[in-house]
Amino acid sequence: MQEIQKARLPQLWEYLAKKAPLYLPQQEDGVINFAPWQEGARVKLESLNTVLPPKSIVFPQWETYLHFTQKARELKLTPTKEPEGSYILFGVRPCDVAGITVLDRVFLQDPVDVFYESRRRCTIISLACNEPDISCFCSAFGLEPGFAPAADIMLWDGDKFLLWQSLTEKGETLTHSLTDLLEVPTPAETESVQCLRETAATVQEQKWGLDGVKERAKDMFNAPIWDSLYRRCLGCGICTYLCPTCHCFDIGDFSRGERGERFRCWDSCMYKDFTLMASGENPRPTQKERVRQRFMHKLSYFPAQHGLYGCVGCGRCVRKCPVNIDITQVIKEAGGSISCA
Amino acid sequence: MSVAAKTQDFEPLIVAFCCNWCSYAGADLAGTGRMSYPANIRVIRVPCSSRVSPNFILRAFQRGADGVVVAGCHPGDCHYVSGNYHARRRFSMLRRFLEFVGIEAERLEVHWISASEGSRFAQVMQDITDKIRVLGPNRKLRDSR
Amino acid sequence: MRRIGVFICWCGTNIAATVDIETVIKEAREMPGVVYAGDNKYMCSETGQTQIKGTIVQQKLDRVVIASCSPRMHELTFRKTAAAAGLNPYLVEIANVREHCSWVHKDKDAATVKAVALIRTAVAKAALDTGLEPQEFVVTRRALVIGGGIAGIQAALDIAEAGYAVDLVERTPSIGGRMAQLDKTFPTLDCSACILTPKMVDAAAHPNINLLTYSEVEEVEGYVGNFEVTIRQKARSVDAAKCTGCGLCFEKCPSKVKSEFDEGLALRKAIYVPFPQAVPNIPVIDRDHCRWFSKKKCGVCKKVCPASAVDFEQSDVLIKQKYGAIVVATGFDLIGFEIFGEFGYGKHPDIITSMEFERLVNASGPGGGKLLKPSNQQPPKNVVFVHCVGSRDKSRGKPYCSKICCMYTAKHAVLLKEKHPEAQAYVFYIDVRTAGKDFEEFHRRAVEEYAAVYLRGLVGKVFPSGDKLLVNGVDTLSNQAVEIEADLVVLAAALTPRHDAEGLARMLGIGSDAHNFFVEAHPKLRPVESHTAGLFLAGTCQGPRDIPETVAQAGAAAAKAIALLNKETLLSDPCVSAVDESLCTGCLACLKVCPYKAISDKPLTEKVHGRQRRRLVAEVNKALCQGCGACSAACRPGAMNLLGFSNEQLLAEVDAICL
Amino acid sequence: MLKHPLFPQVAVVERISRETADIKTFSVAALKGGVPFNFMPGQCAMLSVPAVGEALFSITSAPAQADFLEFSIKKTGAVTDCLHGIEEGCQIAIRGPYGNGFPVAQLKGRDLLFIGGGIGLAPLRSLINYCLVHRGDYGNIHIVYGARSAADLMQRKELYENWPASPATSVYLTVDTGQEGWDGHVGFVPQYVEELGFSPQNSIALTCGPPIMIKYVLAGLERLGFQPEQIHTTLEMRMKCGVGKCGRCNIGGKYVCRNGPVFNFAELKKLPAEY
Amino acid sequence: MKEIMQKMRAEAARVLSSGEVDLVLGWEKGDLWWQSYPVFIENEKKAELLTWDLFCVPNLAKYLLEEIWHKKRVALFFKGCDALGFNQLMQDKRVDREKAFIFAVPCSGLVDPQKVERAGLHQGLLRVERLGDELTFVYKDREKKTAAPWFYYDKCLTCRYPNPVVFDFMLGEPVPVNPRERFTAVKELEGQNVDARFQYWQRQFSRCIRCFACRNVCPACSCRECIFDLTSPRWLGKATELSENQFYHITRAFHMAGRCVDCGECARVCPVQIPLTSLNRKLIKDIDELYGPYDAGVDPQKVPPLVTFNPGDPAAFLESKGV
Repeated sequence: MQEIQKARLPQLWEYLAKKAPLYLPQQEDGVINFAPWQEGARVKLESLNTVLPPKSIVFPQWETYLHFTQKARELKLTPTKEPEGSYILFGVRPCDVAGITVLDRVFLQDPVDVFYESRRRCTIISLACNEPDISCFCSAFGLEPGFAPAADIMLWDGDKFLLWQSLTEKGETLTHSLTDLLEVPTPAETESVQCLRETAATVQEQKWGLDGVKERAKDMFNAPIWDSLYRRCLGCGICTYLCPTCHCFDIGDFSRGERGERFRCWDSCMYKDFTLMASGENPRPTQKERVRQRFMHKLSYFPAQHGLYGCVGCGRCVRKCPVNIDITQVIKEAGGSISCA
Repeated sequence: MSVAAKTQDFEPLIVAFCCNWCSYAGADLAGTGRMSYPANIRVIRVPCSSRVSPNFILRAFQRGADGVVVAGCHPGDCHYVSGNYHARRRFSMLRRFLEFVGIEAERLEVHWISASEGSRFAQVMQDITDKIRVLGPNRKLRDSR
Repeated sequence: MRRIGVFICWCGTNIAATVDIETVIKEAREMPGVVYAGDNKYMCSETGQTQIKGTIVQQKLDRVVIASCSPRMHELTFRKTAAAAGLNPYLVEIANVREHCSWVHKDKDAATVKAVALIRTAVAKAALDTGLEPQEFVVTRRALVIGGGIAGIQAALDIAEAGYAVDLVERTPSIGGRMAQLDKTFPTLDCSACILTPKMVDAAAHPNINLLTYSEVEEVEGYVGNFEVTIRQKARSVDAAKCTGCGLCFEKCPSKVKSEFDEGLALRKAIYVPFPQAVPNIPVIDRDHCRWFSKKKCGVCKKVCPASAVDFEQSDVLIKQKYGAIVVATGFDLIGFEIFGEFGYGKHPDIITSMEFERLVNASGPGGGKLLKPSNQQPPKNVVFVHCVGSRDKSRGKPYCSKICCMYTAKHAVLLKEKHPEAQAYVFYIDVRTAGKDFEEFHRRAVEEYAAVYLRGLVGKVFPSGDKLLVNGVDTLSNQAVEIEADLVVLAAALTPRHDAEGLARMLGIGSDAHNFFVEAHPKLRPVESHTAGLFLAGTCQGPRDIPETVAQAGAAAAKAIALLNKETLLSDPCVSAVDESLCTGCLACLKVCPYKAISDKPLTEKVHGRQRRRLVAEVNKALCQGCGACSAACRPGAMNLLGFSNEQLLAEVDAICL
Repeated sequence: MLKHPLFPQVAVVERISRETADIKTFSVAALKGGVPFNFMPGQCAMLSVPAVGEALFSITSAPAQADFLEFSIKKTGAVTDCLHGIEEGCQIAIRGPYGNGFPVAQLKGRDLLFIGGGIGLAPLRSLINYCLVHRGDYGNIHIVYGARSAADLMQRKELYENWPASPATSVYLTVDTGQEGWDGHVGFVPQYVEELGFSPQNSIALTCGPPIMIKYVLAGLERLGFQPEQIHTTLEMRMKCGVGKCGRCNIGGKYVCRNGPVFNFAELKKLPAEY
Repeated sequence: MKEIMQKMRAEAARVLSSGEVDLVLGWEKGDLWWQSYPVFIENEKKAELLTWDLFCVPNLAKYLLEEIWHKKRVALFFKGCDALGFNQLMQDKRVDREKAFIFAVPCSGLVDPQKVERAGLHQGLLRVERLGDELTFVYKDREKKTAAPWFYYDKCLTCRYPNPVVFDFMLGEPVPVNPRERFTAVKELEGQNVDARFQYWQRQFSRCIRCFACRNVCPACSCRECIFDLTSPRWLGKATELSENQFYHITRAFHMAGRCVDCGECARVCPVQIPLTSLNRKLIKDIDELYGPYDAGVDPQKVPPLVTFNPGDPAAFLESKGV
């Protein structure tokens, strides 16, 4: 365990940014998102969740993966160079780290998405939550607001300093290179981590019990909740695009004359043309099927395929849905128990 | 540095939407009269200035046009009675709006050129080319791909 | 993938001197969908067209791009060529590499690059061309002529002679129009009525002509070949079938009203025929001035009518009729004098318009054509004529020349001398314009034989002095102020369209210029057609002109109408808007911008998740649509699409031209 | 450089033959000749025309055909429109194979009943020809195929010549509406299947066609005594990325591209009714 | 507000039980303090779900597109801004006035949860109440009072039509109309030079993730198929490249020209806070300047300014501004 004085953070960032591109939460026009650090960056570590999850870095909204040239009858395909993976994500909240592990299940399963794999070589420095928001519910999925096991380095906010713990070899190597900046905390400070973790877990107001939700959710396909929940849905993509685990994509071509490129871009199961087939048929013809798909996917289908929930309880969709469609209501419907702290 | 940086040897690409009955005919007359104007101007024929949707103009900018001209009949002379009156409103608004989002107004020009104004067609096109040359390439609306 | 053929024309050296044809061919071969690129010295020549036709067949071309002169020149030619080879003519696109390229650029490299770009654009458009089929529709073989003056009468007679039914609509109770008001005509001095009345009678008697006097057009719908017109036949209050035209009714009628026909210089009765030679010779009751209608008293006419033709109960009749063609011949008004205070019109009875002069000098006019001063019924001695009152006057009147004033004023000077040999004519003029057969000779006669004094200059003021009128003017030739003590001042007023011409233009959907004269489709080549197919123009409603010109134009308009009516069916231009009903939201923004009333709404019933849903969509009348595309641009979701200039095509053109 | 799973290879369209008014069959070979990749019947490939897009199709040729892959493609959208427009010799992009294909091992020793409608013959054809190559491994083969009209029947040479000529193989054709010159059976495929009355004994039915046909075929087969486990179909049109990532083809917890596209109806019945 | 809420519930129950309508659209309270969302009530017994509080911001009018055509009649509640949106739908011929039974709810402003959060008042917050111009933030063990306008949505502060312009039945008394200047931000941008403006908008548009919430919430966006979703022609690519985002926002704003009712919902729902209001208001301001004042949504019978003309219109594109 080490620590860094908050006053020295700019120094740290400058140092890290020299080693590799450094992404951390920054504010622009009142919006906090992960962005590459540069001199004078308005870093906002204290805010809980960025608007967009760090998914947007490991799985960017759109990326070109091949270029083509089509002349007369001839076609040439050139792969795009795979993306740089040696960057650092700093200040990722535990739920978002968990979100990335969910994405891993999809993109690292066979056949491996090499672009994703490359981007995943990044170093993730997670910052524990001291005081989760009312709309956070990561603990529902067995996650802990004060700890991100899948991170390379874990940080805890000790007011004037950040406590620093490397969790992986990669984290350890990086930590070693920072001896000038890191200090050894006092035993009391080291001990405070446990306290911070516990407090954070207690502060999360709603205590969830998700026993059997996975199983019950499976039988929810014909549940009455879908008949009412979808009616107010606007069919926008906020919930899916802001979700740290949503990974649906589309493939598109862009061309200018004989040259062009093929890209992959985020898509949303909330959009009415998401499953529209060329024949004009649509297996999910109304918003009801789409809303159901989204929640069933998080709570039943994804667990069925990959063994873990497709939701990490970050609360983004709860906070940003223009009409307050709230996944916790669905969880309750599926038998999730809830009690207030 | 301005976003629209000047480049040396910059040859602007200017797309001109010309209505068939007045401005396209005016361009024809400029041709018949061998009135020279820069080859940077490329004309797309439309039946009427009212056929031109702002989408086409934006698309032209996206795909690399440095300037766009919409040319129609003089007010009152529209072959289709009132098309250019609608165009007048549409492009008055669009030009101001583009300027509002930071696009130099000079990049979108609207002119009334009649079938008999061949020399005016040539002159207007010359002027626009000169202006765009000074402004430099359009980088603001251009698709980077 | 298409099979597009690109044909590049050298146009002799017109294109080939500035555009490197070889490079262009090479580049064209590489363009998407192009399977053939070739050239010809003159693509429009017999050999060029043969080459095109042959290649279409050999190469199985499904689209053709011709790089040549302007499509305004030869698009039709090449469409016919393609059609001859079995290709739908609308699968042909023209790249204008002459007018828009080789003729306007000097640098060969730049011109070649541009030519390639223009061809690439045409290829991109052609790839998205769809074969279009003109729609065939039946022509209603009946014509409508609006306006019963000489233009309308002539047009009606010509059309009727060709064997087609004509409805001749006239607003006043009689046909005849302005010409009926005139005394003599220049430069021959033959009697206007003498040459007009036979034509009026002919028109009335012609089996193919149906006179609708005292009637007005109220609504026009439809399109070329199938106009649907509503005509209001105002209540005449006299049963035309019974009336014998004996005239007893208006002899006995006690109400007197200023006669419109006599320009207010004489009185008529409340029941009247406007003038003795009126056609039809059937009186009409002016209900505004009739005692029966205002006070429910009198009824003398009804009592005296031997044929019991007077019918107070008659009401307006709305006639709905379909026509294939319409000739508009609504004539002219004189400019209002309110703003020309210096001439004192209206302040003294001896200051009159040229039209009033015509009535005063006319044997059937007030005073039996003795030409006496309205104020005291004395013969005038000095008569001042003023040219260009309101004409050629940008600031207060009209910028244009009214064209006929110079000649009729000369005529008036002559007529004055004929009636009163002792009288003296003074003519203030700006220029004397006598372009016309025998016009200059006639003018010279007025000056030389009839001793009219022509003063080049403007009249500054006319004001009464005793029983005379003092006319102050300037003679710019001698640069002297002139004062003339006149007995009569005649103002040659500017011609204007009828006061309600603008409304009619809107109703018909034809253009009118800044002065509300109707606009011809082309000032040189289509002078009697309007922009709207099937609507033709005749006479002074289109601009000032004299009688022979009017008659000639009426004949020309009639010929155009006949040519149209002669067809059993018409083909519509297939480049019209089409609605994608699946995209159409039914907001009808398209309807609001359509200048031709070609768009209407239509209910649609469809099944949505097992339930019937009714919704509105736009519908295009293909015959009314002229293909301007305003609706396509106004349609947010892109449901409205102009065939031949579709969204897809324009987008492809933009993409291609920007490469 | 590592290969992106969505990266296709260039292939040549060697031959195009017209089957019906809106169906063409394309023979697609690798640039250097031969099949672009090996596959099993029922597997699919993603074809694409650059600048237009990708679309997924069943491979209709059998693995024994080593010179090229065949695809029978019906004109339905932007990509298929474009494919119908290309000419022999044109290059396109292809990636695959995707999906698991038919359970050929499980079919061994069974009587096979193929029931196809319209373009639905395409995936079945691959398996039919596979079985005919390995004729000894299978019992009787019955092929019931129907289309809207005689002109809409695809692969006519095989329907009329090749298949009936194979031992213990019978082909039954039907058209929805009869017309001049058609002396065969008239009527919808599901009814014809019932009329023919196949025995479920040691049989496996494999069906593909429009959803409405499948629905009635299923009902008909159940009436004939077939168990849901004995009936297989393919849902390949639901696939998008083909590699289990794009999140589009799932039916409940199953991904068509990973778990399918061939399912038997016992499996499908366990899934939500979203197919 | 409570009083109006009681009336809402009573009226909803009344019109449902009388059979006048077969659906009532209103708002329901969620679990969390800021959650007040649209609810669909088809049974009078459910009328008790209805709420009216400081968070009833979603406009209910657009739901009519999906709901009204297969219903006998639908009752719904409108704030001032909602009513304007309804009229825009009327003008676009998307809803049938006769089939809507409209309850007007005069509105003096609603609370923006983000402002509450920014002020740090959100932790542990249970609910927010209003008395006159004062808000009370209620926590488990304490209360905090503050002036209401501080926490109102910006769009509420500039609201010019707080009292619905179309309704069948009014709940409560009309509230005073006292809008702040709405063109301040537009004017400020107009005052900058063209490159500064570009950089400003570039920053905003770059953030766009194309979630289409702005479009989907907009009462003037009622196309059956949006031009941006069409695949042929493909106007808008799916890549969120800057120029594509520019195309999206410029085109969308332009489609709104003369049709935007300035309800501010687009800006409210934007997850990345693109100031969409400024785009729409620029167009509103220009229309007012060039063609005379026009407030979309006030009178659905009026012809919108961009589908009509006046022969004497100015040719504003001839003005050449120094940049």
